[in-house]
Amino acid sequence: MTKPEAIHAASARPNTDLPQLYRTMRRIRTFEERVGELFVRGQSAGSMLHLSIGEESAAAGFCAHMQDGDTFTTHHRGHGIFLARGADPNRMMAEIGGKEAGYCRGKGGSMHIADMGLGHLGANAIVGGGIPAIIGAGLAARHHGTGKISVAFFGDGATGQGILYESMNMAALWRLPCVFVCINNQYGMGTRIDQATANAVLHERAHAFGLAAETVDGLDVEAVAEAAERLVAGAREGRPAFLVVDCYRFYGHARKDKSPYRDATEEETGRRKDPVAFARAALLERGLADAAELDALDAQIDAEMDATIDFTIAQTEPPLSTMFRDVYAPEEPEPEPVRTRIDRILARA
Amino acid sequence: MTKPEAIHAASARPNTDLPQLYRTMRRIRTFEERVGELFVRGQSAGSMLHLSIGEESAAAGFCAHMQDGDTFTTHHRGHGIFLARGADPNRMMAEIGGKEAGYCRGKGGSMHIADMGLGHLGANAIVGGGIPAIIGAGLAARHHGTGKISVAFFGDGATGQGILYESMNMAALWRLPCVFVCINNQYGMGTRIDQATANAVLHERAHAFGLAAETVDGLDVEAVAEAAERLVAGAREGRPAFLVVDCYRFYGHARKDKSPYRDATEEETGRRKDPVAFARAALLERGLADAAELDALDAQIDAEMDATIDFTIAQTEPPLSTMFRDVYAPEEPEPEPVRTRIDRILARA
Amino acid sequence: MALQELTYRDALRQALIDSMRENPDVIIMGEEVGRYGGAYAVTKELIKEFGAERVIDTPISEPAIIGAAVGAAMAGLRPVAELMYVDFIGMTMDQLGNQAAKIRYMFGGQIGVPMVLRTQGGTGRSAGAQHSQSLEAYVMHTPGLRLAMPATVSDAYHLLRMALTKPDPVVFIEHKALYTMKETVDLDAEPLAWGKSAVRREGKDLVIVTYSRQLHYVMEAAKKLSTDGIEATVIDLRTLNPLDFDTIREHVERAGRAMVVSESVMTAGVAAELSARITEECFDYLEDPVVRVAGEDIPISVSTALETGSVPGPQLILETARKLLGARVAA
Amino acid sequence: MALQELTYRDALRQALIDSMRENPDVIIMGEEVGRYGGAYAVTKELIKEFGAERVIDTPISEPAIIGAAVGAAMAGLRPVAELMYVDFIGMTMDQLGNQAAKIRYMFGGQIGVPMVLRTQGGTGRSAGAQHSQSLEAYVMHTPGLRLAMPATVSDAYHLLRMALTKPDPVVFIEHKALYTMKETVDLDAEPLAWGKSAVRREGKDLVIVTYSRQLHYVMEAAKKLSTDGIEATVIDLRTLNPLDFDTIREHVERAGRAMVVSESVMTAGVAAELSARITEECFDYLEDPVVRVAGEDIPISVSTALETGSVPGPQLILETARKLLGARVAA
Ligand SMILES: Cc1ncc(C[n+]2csc(CCOP(=O)(O)OP(=O)(O)O)c2C)c(N)n1
Ligand SMILES: Cc1ncc(C[n+]2csc(CCOP(=O)(O)OP(=O)(O)O)c2C)c(N)n1
Ligand SMILES: [Mg+2]
Ligand SMILES: [Mg+2]
Repeated sequence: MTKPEAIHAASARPNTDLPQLYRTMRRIRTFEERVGELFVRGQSAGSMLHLSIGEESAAAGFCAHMQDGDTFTTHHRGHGIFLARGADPNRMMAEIGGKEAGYCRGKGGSMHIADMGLGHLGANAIVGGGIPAIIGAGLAARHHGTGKISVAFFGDGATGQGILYESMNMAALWRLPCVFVCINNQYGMGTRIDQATANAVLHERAHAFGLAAETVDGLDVEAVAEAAERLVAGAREGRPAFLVVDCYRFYGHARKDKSPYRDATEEETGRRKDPVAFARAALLERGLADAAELDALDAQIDAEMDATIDFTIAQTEPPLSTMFRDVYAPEEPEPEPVRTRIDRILARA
Repeated sequence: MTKPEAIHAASARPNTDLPQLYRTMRRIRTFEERVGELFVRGQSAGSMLHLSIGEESAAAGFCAHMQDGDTFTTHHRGHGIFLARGADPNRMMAEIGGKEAGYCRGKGGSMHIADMGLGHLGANAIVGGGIPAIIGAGLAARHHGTGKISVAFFGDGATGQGILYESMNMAALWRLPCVFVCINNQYGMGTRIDQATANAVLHERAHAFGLAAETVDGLDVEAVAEAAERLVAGAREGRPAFLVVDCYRFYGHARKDKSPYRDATEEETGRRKDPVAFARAALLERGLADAAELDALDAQIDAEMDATIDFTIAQTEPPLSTMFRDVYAPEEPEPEPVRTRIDRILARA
Repeated sequence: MALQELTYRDALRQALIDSMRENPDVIIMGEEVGRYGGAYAVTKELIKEFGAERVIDTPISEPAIIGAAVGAAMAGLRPVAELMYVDFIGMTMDQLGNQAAKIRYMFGGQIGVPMVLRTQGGTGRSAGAQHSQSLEAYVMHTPGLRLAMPATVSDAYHLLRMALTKPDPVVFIEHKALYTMKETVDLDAEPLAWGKSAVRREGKDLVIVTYSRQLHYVMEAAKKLSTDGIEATVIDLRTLNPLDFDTIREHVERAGRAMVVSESVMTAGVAAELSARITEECFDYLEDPVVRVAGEDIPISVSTALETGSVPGPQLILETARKLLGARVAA
Repeated sequence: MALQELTYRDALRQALIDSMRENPDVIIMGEEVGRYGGAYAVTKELIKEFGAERVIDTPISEPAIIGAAVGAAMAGLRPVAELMYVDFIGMTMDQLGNQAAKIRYMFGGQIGVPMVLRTQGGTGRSAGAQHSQSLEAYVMHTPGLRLAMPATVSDAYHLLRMALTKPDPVVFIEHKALYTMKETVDLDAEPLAWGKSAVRREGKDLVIVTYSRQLHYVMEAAKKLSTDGIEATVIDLRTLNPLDFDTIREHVERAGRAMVVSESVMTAGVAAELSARITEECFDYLEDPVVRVAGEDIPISVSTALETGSVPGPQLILETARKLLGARVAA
C-alpha cells in the first residue's frame, strides 16, 4: 500500500490534474452507488450489475490520457470507464434500467452499453469478449492515419481467456496503437487471483509477447495517470502496451453476491485501498482544495447522480414494436415474427 | 548451430543412449520418406501429409524419457513422435493410406492417428486442438496416483492459439504432471516464426505462467534427451514444464507445398541442422559405432520401412458397412443412413 | 423410498452427489463450482464432501475446460465440465464438436469420451443477448454428442444420473428459470429410460412436442385448451439425442395434427428438425402442416418485455393451437 | 464486357481485387493470405498489388482473427477475414455469434459490423473429420449473420462483390471441390440480386432446392431424370440468409413435390429448415412429404469411399427423385 510519503512525493507531479481526477472518480463512485440503489428499488433490468467501486482510479487515471477519437472496449464492470470517457449518466442509468432512453435503447443493459460517438465500441458480457476488437480498431486507426489508439479494459479474470494472448501477440507483431488495461481487483467472481493462476504478476505475460508492460498501484490515481501517459504515448507511436492496475473489488461480484468466500478482515483491508479517499486526502494535504470546496463538489455530484434514478424511473421500456428492429441494417427487412408467420401459414392451410 | 566441440563434450553424457536415439531417428526419417512415396504412388488418403523430417530429435529425444502409461497428444506432424513411442509402422502407414488395417481403421488418416495402448490420445488436425487434453490426462494421472505424465507435442504455430495459454495456466496452477513440447521448425505453413510473433523466444511465455521452461537445440538429440530427462522428472513431481525444440522443417508444409516462400540458401542452411546426420557423426566420432554397423542398421531400417508400403498397398479400404460404426459406443444403435430413411419414408408415403 | 419435495436445483445437486459417491472417478470442473458452489448453486458445498481434487475450480478458460474434460474422459475419469452459461458454448465448439464428438469415430472406435458438459440456458433473468440463449441446436446438429434437457425435477435427477453412466459425451442443458421449481418426487422410483420421451398428457386432437422449460408453458396451454374442448397430447422429449421418434410418430398418426414448441431460435433450430421429421414420417396422417412455435430470429434484449416476447409463452402456444384447430374447423 | 473463361477460384480472386480497387477500406486478414497466397490460392499475389497492410498474414489465432475483424468493421474498415476451413468456425463462434451477429442489436442500432468471413467447406479431398465439414447450419441458426454459398463461377464473383457492400456481417462459404471448376462468364452482365435464388432449370414434376456444390450433383441428376420423362425445377439458393422463400413457394405450389439437397449433416441442418418451411407454407399443395437428401449424421472419414458415402451424390439424388415420383405413380 502506498504510504503517506507517496502523497508528498506526488505533489511534484507535473502532468496530472488531481482535482479533475478526483472529480471523475467521485462521479463514478456515486454513480455506481446509485446503480445499486436502482437495483434495490427493483428498477434495474435484471441483477447482473457489476459495480466498479474500488476501481475508480483505473478508469479515471487511464482515461485522462485518452483523446477524442480514441476507441475502447470494456468488460461487464465498465460503467466507470464509460463515465470517465464522457458518458451521460442519465442515458447510462436508463440503459441499466432497460429503458428506451438508454444508450442502446434498452436492449443492451449494463453489460452491453456502447456509444460510437464517444468511441465506446462496447461493453461485453463475455469475459475477454471485447479484447480482440481493439486489434481491428488499431488496424483501422493506422489504416486511416488518425493517430488514435484503441484500448481494451478488462478484469484479471480475463487473463484466463486465450483470446487475450492471441490479441496481445497480434498487437506486438503488428506494432499496433493498442493498450490492454487489466483491472486487477483480485477476484473473478469468488476466485481470488492466486486461485486462478500460479503467477499473479500478470504483466510478465504481456512482456513475454513483446509488449511494454507494467503494474501500477490503483490506490494512487496519479500513478495510474502517469503510467497511462507513458504507455499511451508509446502506443500512439506503435508500441503497444499492457497495464495492470492493482485494486480491490469492494463489494460482491454482482448485486446479489455478498462475497461469503472472503473474510471480513480481508475485506476491511482491501477497502482501505480506496482511491477516492486517497485522492481526497491528497488534495487536502497538498492544499489543492479545501474541505468545503470538496464537500460542495461532492454534493453537486450526489445531486447529479440522484437525478439519474429519477430520470430512469420516468422513462419507458422500449416498445414491443422495436423488438425486430436492428437485427439487420435499417434498409433491410426485419425478421418475420413467429406469430405473423403462424397466422400466415394457418390462414393458408 | 552446435559446433564440433559439442560432439566431443557430449561424449561424457551419462544418461543418453545415442545408438538407440540414432536408430529411432533414422526409423522416423525413413518412415517419413516412405510416406512421401506413398503419396507419389497415389496410395495415400489425400495429400494432407506432414512430414517430420528435420524434427526427429524432438520425437526421439523427448520420448526416450517417457514411460509406459504416460499419455500424449500430437499435432498434424506427429508420425515421428508416435513411432518413437513404439508404434507399429505398418499399422501407421496403413492408416495414412486410409486402410482398414490402420490404427484407426482408415477413418482417421495421417492427422487423426491414435492408440490407446501406447498412450497416444490422438493426433489432431486442429492446430492446438490436442493441447488441453493433457490437462485432463494429467488430472486423471494424479487422481489415480499412477505417477505418469501427459505430454502435448505441437508446432510453433500453435503458440498462436489461445488454448495453449489457458492450458499452461491450468497446468501451473494445479501443478500437474504435464509437459508441453513445442517443436519449433521455424514455420507455420508459409509463415516464418518471426512473422507470427514479435518475441520468438517462445519459452518466456511459459515461464510467465509459472512453468519450468527452456529451449534446446534440436540438432543435438542428446541435448533434447537431457532436457527431457530433467523436465520429465520435474513433471512427475508436479512441476509442469515447457520445452521448445529448435529445428528446421526440411520440406514443404504438406506434400504438395514446394515452399516457394523461402529461398534456396535458407533451406540449405536449414537442412544442415540435421539431427540424424549429426548423431551419426557423433556415433562414429565417439567410437560408439563404426560405419559398417551403421550401414547395416540403416539397411535394416530401409527394409522395414519399405515393407510398410507394400503392406499398405495390399490392404483394403474400410468397407462401407463400417461407415455408421463408432459414431457412438458399440452398444448404442448406429445412426440411420439417409438412404434407409428415405426408403422408409417413401415406402410409407 | 420416501416422497420428498425437491427443487430442480436440489435434484441436480443430489444427482451429482449420488454419482460422485458411487463412482470415485466422477469429478466436476468449472468456474466457481467449488468454493462458490456454482453460479446457480447446483454444486453448493460439494467441495466440502468431495474436496478440491474432485470439485475443481478453474480459471475462466472455457475452451480449455472442455478440452481438459475430453482428456480426462479419455484417460479414465468421468468429468462433469460445467459451462456457466450455454451462451459460452461458442468458444468451446472446437473442443466439443471437433474433438469430443469425433474422437471415437476418428480413432476407429478405440475409445470414447464419457464426459458430461453441464450448462444452463434460456431466458428469464433479463440477462441480455449473451446470457439468455437456447443454443441446443448447435449440439443437436453435431453427430457424436448426446443432448439431454430436463424439464422436470425428476428428470433433472435421473437424466443427470444416467448421463454420468453413458459411454459418449453428453451435453446436459438445464433451464435457468427452472432452478427453483419444486416437485414432490420419489427418487428411488424406476425412472423412464434414457432416450425415451415422456407423454405428459394424452389427447386426441393434437400433439405438442416440446422439452425443457417450454413443457410447462405447453402444459399450461393444454389445460386451457381442454376447457375449450381441445385435448392435446404433450410429449416431453427429455433427450434430443437420442431422439425418441417412435413415440412422436405413434401419437401424431393418431391425432393428425402436431405442433412443436422450442425456445431455440426458429430458423434451422430444433423445431425445424422436429417439424421436418414429423412431416416426413407422418405425412399421410397430417391434416395440417406441423406448426413451429419457437424463439424469434433475433437476439434477446435485456428489457423484460422484449426478452419475454422473444420466446414462446403460454399465450402464444394456446393461441396457435386454437388457430391450428380452428383453421380446419372453420374450413 | 467480353466473355471469359474463369475458374471459381479466379472469380473469387477477381472479386477481391475489384472490391479492393474500388474501396480502399477493404482489407483481407487471415492465415497465409499474403505471402503464401491463401491455402486454396484465392488470394494469390494480392499482396503484390495491395501490400502487406491490406493483405494481412495473421498468426494461427482464429478467435482473435474474427474478433479483430469485428473491431475493424466497427472502426470503419471493410475486413474480409479468411478462415482457412469452415471446420475451424467452432473456435470462433463466440466472436461470430455473440459479437458480430449481435452488436447492432445489443447496441440499439448504433452501428453494424460490415465484415465478410470468407471460408470454404465440404468434402472432396480426403481431408478427414476436421477438414471436410459443412457447418453452414450453425451460421443459419444465428440471427444477425448473413450467409452466402455460391455454386457457380458467376456467383462466386458477384456474391462476394455484393457481400463486400452489405451493412451486416456475411459468412461466405466456398466449396473446396469447386475451386477448379470453369465457366464462361461475362462479369459485367447484370447479376441476379443479392438474396434472390436462381432457378437453374424448370420442370413441372418436382422442385429440388439446393446450394453450393450439391447444385452440380442435382443438375446432373435432373438431366438423367429428364431422360426418364421426369422434369425437375432446380433452385439454387445462393444466399441462405436472406432466404428467398418466395421463389421456392411459387415453384413448389406448382409442382406439388419437393426435395431439398444439402451437404450439411441432416439432423437440425439446413435441409431441416427448408423442409419445415416448405411444408408450413405449401402444405396444401404437397402430394408427398418434402424429402431431405443431406449429409449423414456421422463424422467424415479420411477414406475416400467413406468420405464420398457421407454426403449426397448424383446417384442418391437421382434415385431419391425417382422413388419420390415412383412412389406416387405406383400408389
Ligand atoms: C466467457 C465467460 N465466462 C464466464 C463468465 C461469467 N463471469 C462473468 S464475470 C466473471 C468474473 C470475471 O472476473 P474479472 O475478469 O476479474 O472481472 P471482475 O468481475 O473482477 O471485474 C465470470 C466468471 C462470462 N460472463 N463469460
Ligand atoms: C485451428 C487451425 N488453424 C489452421 C490450420 C491450418 N494449418 C494446418 S498446419 C498449419 C501450420 C501449423 O504450424 P506449426 O504449428 O508450426 O506446425 P508445423 O506444420 O510447422 O509442424 C496451419 C495453419 C489448422 N489445421 N487448424
Ligand atoms: Mg476481477
Ligand atoms: Mg512449425
